[in-house]
Amino acid sequence: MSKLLPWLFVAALALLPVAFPDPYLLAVLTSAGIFIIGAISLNLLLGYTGQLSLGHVAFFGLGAYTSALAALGFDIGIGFGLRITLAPQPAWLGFIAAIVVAGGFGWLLGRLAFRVRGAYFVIITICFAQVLRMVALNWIELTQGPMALISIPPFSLWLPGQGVVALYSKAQNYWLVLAVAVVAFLVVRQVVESRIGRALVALRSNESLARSVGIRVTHYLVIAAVISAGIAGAAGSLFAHYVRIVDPDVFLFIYTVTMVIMVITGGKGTLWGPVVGGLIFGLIPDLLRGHAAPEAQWVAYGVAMILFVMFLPRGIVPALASLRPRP
Amino acid sequence: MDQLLQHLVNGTVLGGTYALLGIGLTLIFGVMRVVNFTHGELYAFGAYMTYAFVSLLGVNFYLALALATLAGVALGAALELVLLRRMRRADIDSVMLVMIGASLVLQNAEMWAWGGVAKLIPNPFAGSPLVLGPVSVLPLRLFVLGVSAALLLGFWLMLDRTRAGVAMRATFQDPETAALMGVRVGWVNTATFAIGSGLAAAAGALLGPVFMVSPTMGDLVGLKAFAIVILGGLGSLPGATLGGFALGFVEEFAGGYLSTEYRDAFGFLLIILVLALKPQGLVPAKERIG
Amino acid sequence: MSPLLRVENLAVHIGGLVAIADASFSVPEGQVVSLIGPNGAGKTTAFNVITGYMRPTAGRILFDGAEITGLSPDRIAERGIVRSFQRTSVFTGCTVLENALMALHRRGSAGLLGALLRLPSARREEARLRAEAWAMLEFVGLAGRAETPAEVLAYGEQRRLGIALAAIASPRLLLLDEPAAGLNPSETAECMALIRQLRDRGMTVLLVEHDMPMVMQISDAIVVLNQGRIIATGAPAEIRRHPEVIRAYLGSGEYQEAGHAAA
Amino acid sequence: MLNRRSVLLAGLAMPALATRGFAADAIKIGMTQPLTGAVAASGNYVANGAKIATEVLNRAGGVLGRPLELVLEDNKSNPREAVASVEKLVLRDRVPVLIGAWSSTFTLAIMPKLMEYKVPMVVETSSAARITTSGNPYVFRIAPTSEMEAVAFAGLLGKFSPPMRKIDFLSVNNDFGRGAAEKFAASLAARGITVGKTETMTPEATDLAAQLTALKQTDSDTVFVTTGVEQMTLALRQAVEQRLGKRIVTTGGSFPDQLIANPLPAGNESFHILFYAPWFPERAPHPAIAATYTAEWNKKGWEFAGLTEGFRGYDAMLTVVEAIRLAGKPEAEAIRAALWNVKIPGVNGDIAFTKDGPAGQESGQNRPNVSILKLAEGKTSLL
Repeated sequence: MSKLLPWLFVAALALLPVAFPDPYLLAVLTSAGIFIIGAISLNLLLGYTGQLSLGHVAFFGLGAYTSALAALGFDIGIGFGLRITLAPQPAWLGFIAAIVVAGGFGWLLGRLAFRVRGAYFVIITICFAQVLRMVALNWIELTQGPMALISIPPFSLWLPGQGVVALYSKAQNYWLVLAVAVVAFLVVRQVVESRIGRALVALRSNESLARSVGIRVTHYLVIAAVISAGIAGAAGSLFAHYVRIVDPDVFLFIYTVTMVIMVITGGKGTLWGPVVGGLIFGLIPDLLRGHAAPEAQWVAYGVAMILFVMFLPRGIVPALASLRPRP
Repeated sequence: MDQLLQHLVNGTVLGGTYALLGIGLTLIFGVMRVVNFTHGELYAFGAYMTYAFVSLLGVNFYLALALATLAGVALGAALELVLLRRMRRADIDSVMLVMIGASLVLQNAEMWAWGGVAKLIPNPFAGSPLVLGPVSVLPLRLFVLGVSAALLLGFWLMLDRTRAGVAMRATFQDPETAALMGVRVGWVNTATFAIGSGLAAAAGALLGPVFMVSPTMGDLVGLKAFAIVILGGLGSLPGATLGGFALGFVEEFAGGYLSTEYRDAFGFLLIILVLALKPQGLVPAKERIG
Repeated sequence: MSPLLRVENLAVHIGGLVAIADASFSVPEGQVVSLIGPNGAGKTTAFNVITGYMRPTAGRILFDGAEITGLSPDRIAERGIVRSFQRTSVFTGCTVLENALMALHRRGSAGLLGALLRLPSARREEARLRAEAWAMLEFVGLAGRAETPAEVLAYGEQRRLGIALAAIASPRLLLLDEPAAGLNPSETAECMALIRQLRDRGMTVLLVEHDMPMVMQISDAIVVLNQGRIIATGAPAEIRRHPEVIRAYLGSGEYQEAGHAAA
Repeated sequence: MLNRRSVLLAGLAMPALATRGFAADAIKIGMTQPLTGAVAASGNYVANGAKIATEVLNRAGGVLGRPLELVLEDNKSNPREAVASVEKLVLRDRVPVLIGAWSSTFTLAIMPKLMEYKVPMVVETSSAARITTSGNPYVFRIAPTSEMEAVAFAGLLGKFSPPMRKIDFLSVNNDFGRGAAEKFAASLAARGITVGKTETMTPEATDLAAQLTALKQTDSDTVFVTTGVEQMTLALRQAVEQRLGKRIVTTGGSFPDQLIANPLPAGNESFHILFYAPWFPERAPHPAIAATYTAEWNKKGWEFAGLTEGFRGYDAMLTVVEAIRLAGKPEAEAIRAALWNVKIPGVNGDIAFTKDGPAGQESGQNRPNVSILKLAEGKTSLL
């Protein structure tokens, strides 16, 4: 039964566009879904390795820019009269490129940042996202800077019998995001429930002891960072092709904070935490639209974050699980 | 050459206020192990209070600066008593999350209260710059530099000469031993956070009239304050002073001679470099033995 | 036969302090060797250096003839040296079984691909690790508490789990940091039995311990550190009569304990 | 499972029902503006302009015998939220026409959605050329492009004495700032003026000393400053501090009103390109309309300075409502077609659209008026 329940949940979500073809509902769920994927990836670092990475949006943004640039093509000079040129590529290729590039930067940041812990780690990750934002703002030849990359084509898929299809409709985008979210969830689950996941939890729980039993801490942290960054890059790619504009503000700290709030309220270090937290904080803004001043909404988020950390630090999912009577 | 001198003066003026920001942040980290994400908001708060006192209540400018600083002290004390005191046993990451929540609340409450339109604070200094050979500088900026220096000096004297300062230094070095020696660590924490907040508010009160006052003014400043303390080594007071001036000069000279676009990026790049090469900062805080 | 572990002219300076001035000793294979000395003598520092948590200022550490000085703790563990910890000895927030599985890390080899695709080899390995974990829990008498969170265990059980975690992957050299601290006499006796059994399974043991009766009963050899220097080495009977050892303990105010041991 | 879903749907549907019940007969007009965030000040001015236009029009009986309802959404100064706000306005509120979205970046972000949902939008502020040249037939811009502003300005060059010979630019690093620098440079170069250096600044920069020191070294006589009103104020004040010693002209239609209460020291003057100068409503192309707008605004007790930007919302609302009247029904396609026929007087001047962009896919572009305001010692005068 408990093995079936998640699949029933996915099936219900998949049938939603058929049962309720309300485009607004689908739009809201699609954009919430993209951030839920981001939260799922952040959870791997924040929840399972216990490293408070506050530059997570960097990978999301890298994925968005990579995917958008692959789809639009570019032609830049790299000095010494050399140029790099790329013709526009299909969206799925950009999607893979986004995962690879974001994962690569995850490796780089991991190598650099995991030499330090605690406050230093947090600040270095924040700075990492800031530097990328500055680059996105000022490398105008590549990124168009503040003018943003516009007219990004929608996602396209090769479907049997129909050839390459551009996903314009709400339902198609919704299904795409749902599918990627399910894959992201499964990837994280497989990792977490394996020897690698145990190593991650061990080093979160007691780093000295983990090292003493032969767990190569940095190695596993870097693996986690690469996977996490890759998934965030995939979310960024979906974002780029769904919203169809990418500008340097995609690197803003506030997006990281949004993902952090989702993970913390849902329950960090639990598989369902980011999904639950993501649904709550992905839907609330749209429910509140027009009912509360936007500043009041942000004040409420801030208060919620404080209250959760202080009074329900493990989040909603573990709290619910502990309410359920044990068999 | 003329340009060099002007950049030197600009960098010094900028560095003085950066140092003020950095000292407060590093003090709080050193004593309490708290990364204060509300630092930028307290800076904005100081500026808004100055605006409120000068423009709305018609208070004398100098008095308004003092009152704004005191308001920052009070807000800091309140934050410590309401939030941080309950989090004393929590891990550093949870405390950071709470402080991020608090900064969201503060910034948006400011936006709610004051609206998004930036405010200009009138000040008593005539607008014409003082000119000395090739260099020009506003009297207001010199005043800001002077007050920053005075505050820094006063802060050092407080640490060195007063009982509260001794208790603070003791807690800075080792909270457990300090508690055993009869230091009331709870109150030291409150005082520390209040003073650190007051310094941030003072920086805002001083720079508010130089620039303009807006709800988002704390964003970049908060990040820069992080840069400053990381440059100097988290928890190192001389390091924060040095880091403040270092960032001021780097920004001014990089902006003047290399690229104005990347001006703000240099600080962050510098941090990543420093952390990659010398993770404990330029002036490492004393290593603990134990 | 060369000893399993050899420490040569080790010196450790922390800041301006000299934690270990110049220490040389060795641990022969198959023995239980104890490292004793008054508080601040440098015992834990020696442990930290041998297991890679601290870098020595000078000197060499040889394990099975190969130099391991300055390697990281996980590399050292991979070579077969595992330690236990004084205070934080278990993985909190995880069950006893999970603790055991985590400690079995280096007995597995499944990588990312195996994890993502649940390859048959990875599944077989997982089953093998679980069997090993259960076997160890049976061995230390914690099988009945396998599903209990580690932090909920009684103190004595936690210490036993700590030793089990260090020993579970069958290291060649096991370093135990005060395993009996805070245990009552009957628990101490169990602890001693456990250490003997581990030695009989082929593990060499290096022990730091304050409980002198235990040290005297269990050790094949004893190394005495005082103020960063080795003042005596030898069998328990020799150490008991060593004048400098008695003086060191007398000077440090731990005479009672040493006297008790000598009695 | 069913329960969870129906609760979710109920939650989403309730507010929608509530708004529908509120004014069943009203014709809805959607507006997305930055009401919070970095550029909130201007966004609120424009929104206020649209609000008073709605009131004025409703007092006059609305349109097609039905009242007007302005549905205002915050885009939080951010392109992602701009898209979200449009999805909400079109999909939930079902507005047939939009006004927005202040910054060029937000407008550009929204434009694919206009094509997707086939809803026209009147663009009230954004100046980037790409907005009307990218082949989006749902875009109708009443704001001038930087190029139009530059061309109109070139016509007023004779009013400056001593005349301009060499110019520099200090621009905010975005479409707006860079676009203005490029177009003014081209337009003024054609008049024989030498173009010097361009310095840029990030939108959030407050200390402009490095840029100003660099500009001080050049031999030009005039610096064009293009940025939002707050940074403009900072630039003017810091120019005095760094003894820039050059004539300053600001572009883009914003006015640093705080310098009226807190003037720069004597001897410093600045020039500002405006699309509406509220000090002199009688000099506007249609004084009566400008006077009504100004009076209504002041009645609300809103900041006087906001009038310089609020007219954009006012004029956009007049434009949209005229199109609805011409269309005869509040339907998106009819309104889009009718927008081509709009020809009305507004606060800034006559509003009518000409075709811009690739054939068959043209966007609408209005030709606005500009005036130059001189500010010296807290006093304003029209040049």
